Amino acid sequence: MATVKEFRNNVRPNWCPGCGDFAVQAALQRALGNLNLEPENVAIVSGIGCSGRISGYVNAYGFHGVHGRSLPIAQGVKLANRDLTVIASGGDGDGFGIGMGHFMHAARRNMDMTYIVMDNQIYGLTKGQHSPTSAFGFKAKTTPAGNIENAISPLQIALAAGITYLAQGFSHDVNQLTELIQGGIEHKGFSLINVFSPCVTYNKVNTYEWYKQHVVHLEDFPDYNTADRSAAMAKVAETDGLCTGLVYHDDTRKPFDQLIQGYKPEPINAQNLTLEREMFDKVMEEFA
Amino acid sequence: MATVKEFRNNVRPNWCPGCGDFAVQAALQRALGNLNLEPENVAIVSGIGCSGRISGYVNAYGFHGVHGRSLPIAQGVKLANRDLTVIASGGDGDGFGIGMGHFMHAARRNMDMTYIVMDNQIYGLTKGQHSPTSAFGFKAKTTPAGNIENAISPLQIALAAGITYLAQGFSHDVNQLTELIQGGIEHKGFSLINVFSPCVTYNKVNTYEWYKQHVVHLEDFPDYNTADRSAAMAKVAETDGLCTGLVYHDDTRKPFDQLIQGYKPEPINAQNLTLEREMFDKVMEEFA
Amino acid sequence: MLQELSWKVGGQQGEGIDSTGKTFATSLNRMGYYIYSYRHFSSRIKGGHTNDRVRISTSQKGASADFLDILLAFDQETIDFNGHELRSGGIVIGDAKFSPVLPADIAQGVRLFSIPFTKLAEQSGAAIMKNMVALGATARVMGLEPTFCAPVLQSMFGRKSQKIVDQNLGAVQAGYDAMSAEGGDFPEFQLSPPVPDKHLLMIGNDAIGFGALAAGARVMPAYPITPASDVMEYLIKKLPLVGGVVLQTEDEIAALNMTIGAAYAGARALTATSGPGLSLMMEALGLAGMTETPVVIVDSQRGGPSTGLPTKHEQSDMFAVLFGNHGEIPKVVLAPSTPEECFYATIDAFNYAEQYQCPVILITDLALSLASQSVKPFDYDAVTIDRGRLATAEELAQTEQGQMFKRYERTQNGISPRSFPGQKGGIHHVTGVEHSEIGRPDEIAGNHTAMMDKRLGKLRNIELPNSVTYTGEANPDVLLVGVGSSAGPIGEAVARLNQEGLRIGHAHVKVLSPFPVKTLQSYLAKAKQVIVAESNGTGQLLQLMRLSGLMHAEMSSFLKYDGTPFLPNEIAAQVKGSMLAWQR
Amino acid sequence: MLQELSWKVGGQQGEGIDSTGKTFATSLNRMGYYIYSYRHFSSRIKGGHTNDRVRISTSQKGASADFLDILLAFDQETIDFNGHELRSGGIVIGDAKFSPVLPADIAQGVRLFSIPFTKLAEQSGAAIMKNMVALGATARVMGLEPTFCAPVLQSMFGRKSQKIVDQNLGAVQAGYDAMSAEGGDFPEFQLSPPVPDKHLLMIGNDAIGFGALAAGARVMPAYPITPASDVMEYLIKKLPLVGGVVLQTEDEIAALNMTIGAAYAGARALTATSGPGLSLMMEALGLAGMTETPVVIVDSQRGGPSTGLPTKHEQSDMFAVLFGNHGEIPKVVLAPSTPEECFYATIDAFNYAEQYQCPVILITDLALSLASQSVKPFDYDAVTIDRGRLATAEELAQTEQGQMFKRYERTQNGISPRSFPGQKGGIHHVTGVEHSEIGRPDEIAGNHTAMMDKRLGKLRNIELPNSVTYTGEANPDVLLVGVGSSAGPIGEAVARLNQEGLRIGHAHVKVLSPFPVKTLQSYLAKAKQVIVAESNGTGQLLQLMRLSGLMHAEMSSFLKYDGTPFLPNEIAAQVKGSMLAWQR
Ligand SMILES: Cc1ncc(C[n+]2csc(CCOP(=O)(O)OP(=O)(O)O)c2C)c(N)n1
Ligand SMILES: Cc1ncc(C[n+]2csc(CCOP(=O)(O)OP(=O)(O)O)c2C)c(N)n1
Ligand code: SF4
Ligand code: SF4
Ligand SMILES: [Mg+2]
Ligand SMILES: [Mg+2]
Repeated sequence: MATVKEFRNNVRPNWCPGCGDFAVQAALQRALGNLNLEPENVAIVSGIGCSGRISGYVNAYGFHGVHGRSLPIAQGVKLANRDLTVIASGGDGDGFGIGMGHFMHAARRNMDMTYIVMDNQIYGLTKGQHSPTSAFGFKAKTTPAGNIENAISPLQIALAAGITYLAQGFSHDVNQLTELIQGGIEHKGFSLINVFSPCVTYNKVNTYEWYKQHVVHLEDFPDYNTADRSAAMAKVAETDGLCTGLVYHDDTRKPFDQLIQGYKPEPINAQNLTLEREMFDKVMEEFA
Repeated sequence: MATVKEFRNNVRPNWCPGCGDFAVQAALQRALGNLNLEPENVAIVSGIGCSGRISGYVNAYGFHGVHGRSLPIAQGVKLANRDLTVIASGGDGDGFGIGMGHFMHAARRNMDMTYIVMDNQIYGLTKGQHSPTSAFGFKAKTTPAGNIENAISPLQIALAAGITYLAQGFSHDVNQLTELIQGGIEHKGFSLINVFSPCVTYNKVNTYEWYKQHVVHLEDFPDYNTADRSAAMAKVAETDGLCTGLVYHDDTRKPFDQLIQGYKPEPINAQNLTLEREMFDKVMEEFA
Repeated sequence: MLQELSWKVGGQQGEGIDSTGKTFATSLNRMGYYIYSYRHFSSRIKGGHTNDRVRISTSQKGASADFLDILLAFDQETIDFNGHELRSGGIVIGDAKFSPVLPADIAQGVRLFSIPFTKLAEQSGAAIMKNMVALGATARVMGLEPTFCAPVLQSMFGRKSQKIVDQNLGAVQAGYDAMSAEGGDFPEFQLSPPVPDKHLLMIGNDAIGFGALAAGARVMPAYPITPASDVMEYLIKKLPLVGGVVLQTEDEIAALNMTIGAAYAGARALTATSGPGLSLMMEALGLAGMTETPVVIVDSQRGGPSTGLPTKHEQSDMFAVLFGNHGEIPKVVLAPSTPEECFYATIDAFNYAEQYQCPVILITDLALSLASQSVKPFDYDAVTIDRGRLATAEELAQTEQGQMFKRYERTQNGISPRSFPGQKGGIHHVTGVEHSEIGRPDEIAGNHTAMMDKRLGKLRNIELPNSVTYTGEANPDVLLVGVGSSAGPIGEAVARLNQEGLRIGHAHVKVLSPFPVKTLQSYLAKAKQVIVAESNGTGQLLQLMRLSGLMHAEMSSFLKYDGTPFLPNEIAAQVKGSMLAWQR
Repeated sequence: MLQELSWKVGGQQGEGIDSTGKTFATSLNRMGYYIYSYRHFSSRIKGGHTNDRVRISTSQKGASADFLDILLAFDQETIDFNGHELRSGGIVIGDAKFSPVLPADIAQGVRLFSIPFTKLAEQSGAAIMKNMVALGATARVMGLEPTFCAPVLQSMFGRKSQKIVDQNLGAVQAGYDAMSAEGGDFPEFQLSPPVPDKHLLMIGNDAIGFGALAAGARVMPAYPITPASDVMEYLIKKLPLVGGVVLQTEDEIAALNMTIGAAYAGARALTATSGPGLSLMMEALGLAGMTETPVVIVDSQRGGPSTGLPTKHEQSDMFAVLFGNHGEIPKVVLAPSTPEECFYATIDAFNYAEQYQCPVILITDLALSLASQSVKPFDYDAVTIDRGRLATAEELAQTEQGQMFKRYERTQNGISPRSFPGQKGGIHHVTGVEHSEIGRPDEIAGNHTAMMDKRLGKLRNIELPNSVTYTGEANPDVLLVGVGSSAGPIGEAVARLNQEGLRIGHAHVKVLSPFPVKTLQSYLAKAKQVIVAESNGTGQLLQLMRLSGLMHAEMSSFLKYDGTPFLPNEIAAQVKGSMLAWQR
């Protein structure tokens, strides 16, 4: 059985020292190890950004796609081989900026996969422009006078899109993050783990310290019911999106991949591709 | 002063007889007339779909763009000339399918414009495929065994995106619809009016009758507070999105166009474009 | 007796014009006639003129006829719009309901018959059966039995209720009788009996769908768009039968990226689109090229630019397909010209995609995608599946613990072994960034050059089989060059001209990339004059020839871009005209 | 005394290499020297080798030098990576901290100096000032005053605090002194005094931003991407000063569509992107063409395909720019080759966009966009704003009540009057669907042909002024053809070769569409041999020439696609080699 070690490779991440993404990588590797998955049965699809490099840093099948499109690629992978554990990941710009449409649709489509967003409220790789999660008033390269757009709340939009597993982590707490990712992978359906993953180079506002001061832990609310969608909505609004832990979980819905008409338990990529002569003739006859 | 008449032109819409979009057109024309706007000061930008044809049926500046992009175009128009009344419109596929990302970002950006979606829960112009608002189980050309994706709730995602004016109408009730559109235009910021606009040709489930039976009127809840976002969220969830009327209204936030750094009251397109020699020299000197 | 006859039915969209044409064409196809049927329609659902033009022939034809023999009209607009297409001596049969009249610009000797389609239909049970009445009238004119369409009606409505079948047949009979009552026979409209030969009737898009099924395609993410949607709509009925899936995505960007994901993970996957969707796919197309992922993209061309003329014919996306993505990738672009070729080219497409590990685009045009044509039954034994260079179990087993698989190994021919997620020993990285043999980003100058050469080299100096077909004179005075659906009208014009004693050749390009330079060169070298006929405004095929170094002192474009396909006599006239001009 | 000197500083990304190079280059530019400075960097934020190569010269140069004279190294990697570029007799100055050594492959006579950059910096106040120490050492070698960079440091830090300025100057002095302590002078590194001439130092992207400001641009929706982001980042500082706005959109699709909306509504609007964004803009590009909306798009090319080499030089998007959108539209594509040309071409771009009412793409490459170069001050009086054919007040007043304005009137030259929302009498419809003169959808066959001719005709048979620049021999044995930033290295090679007595010409293409066929033809006709030099793997410029009918019996490609721009001696060597090959 594989352990966390098997998910490590020999590549030294090219993230800046202190970047929050290191912790995300570690948590993902731990989660995969804890679940006793084999590296060859895991596919990690990522977008473009500092965060997007993660697919190259875990020993597993990795696909570093184009900016904002990790989810469509990941869904294609899952369609072709539903035996795989499919992880999609990338940054806040990648996922909630250019990739926003795909995210909303992936959430409602509910394929069985896990999406990890490294949310640093900035565009890191392109050197510090504001992102869709940058707060109103935030100063970045592209908002020298302060951001005049309102930030997207990843948790709110995920709930509104009908997500079935929603969690939020923080790079400072790898243990919690590992658990949340693990839960997402175990969940049969689409899961989002949004991670506060500070960009130490370009975001001088939303630092580790800042998050530590602002974040509340959902575990601190013993009455909080993660199966109650309205409660989740309310809690997210109440905490201004700054809560970590499992936000919502609906395990009553079947994932897309099991609802497909003509669903066969064997994955598509394992099928014999030859069309039987009998069927060929039958289909052809329909045109006569 | 212009009245509804000035907003009519001599084009016979090519919608199918009975299509819900006729009522939307009528309501829009009435709203524009009621507001005493001049046709030349109104720009209607639309997407592609049966619904998208609306920009050609109202006597005003009309821009029929490409599929799913009415909002970016409309925002460009507003940026260039903030004196215009800008209306964007299109179908559910146009706005919440291919255009989803733009919608979410336009809502949070909060430019002063009005977006009208003719939601028939189907792709009309391409002859009856399911749309993002088609219900789970709905049978369409592309879902012969029933839709296995969960429908998008336009109201929920709009609220989650931070919209400042949200309403829902129904083609059967032109008076209410007129009022809602009028309210949207008067609102200083981004407004969405989602309209149940039945496709009589391809959607045999969500018919006028069906909506009549399922829709509840928010006016019937005298305690309903349209300024309370959580209440709106709850009401939308409670009515399964099938409520009409004004859902939410926040008039405390300034629209994007007024927050722009260096904002001048005169619209951009009216400015003298010549760069003064003095400024030219100063800017050039920065490179010395 | 005629060897062919040309018939058209017209009316308002939503009135059942399509199904009238389809019933008519299918019935005659089953009798053994060859059909070519082309629909005129517009971008609205109900209302607006539509028509279906059906050519019935005793031999295979790939184009509409130059003239009409019979026009069935459900409204006056149909006569006004289409009357000028009637040959002298042709006939119009109109619904008495609208009191049809012949317009001034009609050919000599055209006769008008006013038959109460609607009234007779009502008497037969329902007004919507007016189409059947009209078919009955047609049968009478052509000397067909009034039951000629019975088998088709039986299969259409039989499962619903026998009563409907009978009512429809009654309506056909009523039309037949009414036409009889007009008196006289119509010997000039009698068709020779068909050669008893079985053929299928299908549109190019059906053939592509069927081809994909036969090729083992299993995943099709796509977004609806005219005129490509049929491929998706066909496969959504078929793929579930073999455990596959069609997914309607949120847009075309998702469609191609999802196709890439599925192909990467080992499925044969395709998507289909038209101009606007193609434009949106450019970034993902580059990704497929860079990551060497074998995807198949069907691009069915319609009128452009932008939304353009969504329901009209054009061939103006060839350059976009060939050159639209930023940066340089190898790609195969197949351009079949008949439904039959669509079927086999689709199978080739999947094989080439996996053999060359690159995107394959199957480009069609609206006429090819949507015209109904009689085709020979397909050959089951000709269907082969070649998945290309897959990593063997032994190779995978050789990968050492902690090492990555060389998915992008630089081999002699540039083609590297593929492994799929799920395979032990096959782990590698994939990225749109320039990368090393194991797929890791690698920006070193030498690596980029080497990898560019590896990828581009896969298709360099290669000519795929059957890249050009040639007919007509071997050393022609005029060589016609075409692509796509124009094979029909050009072929017919060339045959006719050669029969007239002119020396004309016809080279039809079936592969746009890798472009068959050598073969075309050999044909060009033998021709005195070259005319490149295409349906666009800038002469893309001719430009492509020039770009590839193909020159000819007397080479010109014959362009048509009014939204309709070439007719054989338009081609013939152009050839004659330019021969004159040239001889002068 | 030298007429030029080539210097490089290298280290890890994030260590301040950029600012070292910038301080150095700006200081020398202010002294009157001409600078060409090119950065090597990679797609990561901190770590990874980076360097800045600065050429200082007494006359204007548009390329990096063939060899290095001085290499400043902050780590051993810098020496290992770049050492081979040093000419014999060159010197390396390394930080003593890492105990620098010379590698084996170094040129003869290269000397190494180990100076304690970090230690001296710490003594001066902070380790980050090691760059200043290094600059001081450089000054000593080149015979510059240790205060040579004082004015620049003053403007950089002066507003923050005088103490920082003084500390930095102290560090420079310390480096200077340490180098002095090594003993001896360096007469072979002394530069001739500069011609006292004022020039600006800027990158191409700055010039584009400034050009847009001067041209009256007011709206810029854009999405960040290397190497185009600077244009947006520049204008975000400037446009608010004139009442304009830069908006960072959610993606490139929104960016161009928003640009279209703003241009339609009367603003001068632009966006800027690079390959991946360009691919995403194809659909909107077609819309701009179809709706005749004057937008300006800056495309700064980087290494492709796909994400490719985001920080490396390439010229592989020309075909995508020219042919990437589906369907056929007119477009102007300007290809400046220096920052100066970037400035004026940007102004032209806005004028052409409104004169021809079509999208204008300003295409640059990474070297042009990002290399810092000394340029002549721009001429205020050369800036003109021509908004093209706008509807006059009288014309608008003539529109009758209830009538629409003929925005797409079919005129002789295809250019129609524009009206803007807000103008009474100007109401019309705009659509990407084929349309009538008032902009209503119109599918009639004849209309499409006429409207295609109207649009495409606007640029047919037109050659824009200064589409090609020519230097060198008028009847050359070898004609070099290039595009974009290669004007520098090609020009230099040609000048050198002509001085050697060879007969070489240089035609540089400045407009890719409408392509200057006639002018190029005239140059081709006079040349014995033609070499088209470009930075891509397939020879797009050469293909474009062939496609346009430009043929030459001895025409070949010289391609470089390793991510770095041409050096003058590479061009010269290629020319000599092919002259030999040809003469054989
Ligand atoms: C189509 C396209 N547009 C733009 C870019 C440039 N780009 C690369 S990463 C990035 C944004 C990165 O931000 P985010 O997704 O938040 O990731 P981070 O670097 O912060 O982890 C952008 C705009 C691109 N690669 N592709
Ligand atoms: C990029 C692109 N993809 C696909 C299409 C084809 N298309 C036209 S309208 C439409 C969907 C229409 O549905 P909706 O937006 O709900 O409008 P409706 O017709 O129902 O009013 C599609 C897919 C297109 N025009 N452009
Ligand atoms: S720039 Fe920011 S996000 Fe990118 S690696 Fe550095 S710290 Fe991380
Ligand atoms: S198809 Fe449906 S949406 Fe389109 S016009 Fe007809 S009724 Fe309206
Ligand atoms: Mg980020
Ligand atoms: Mg719809």
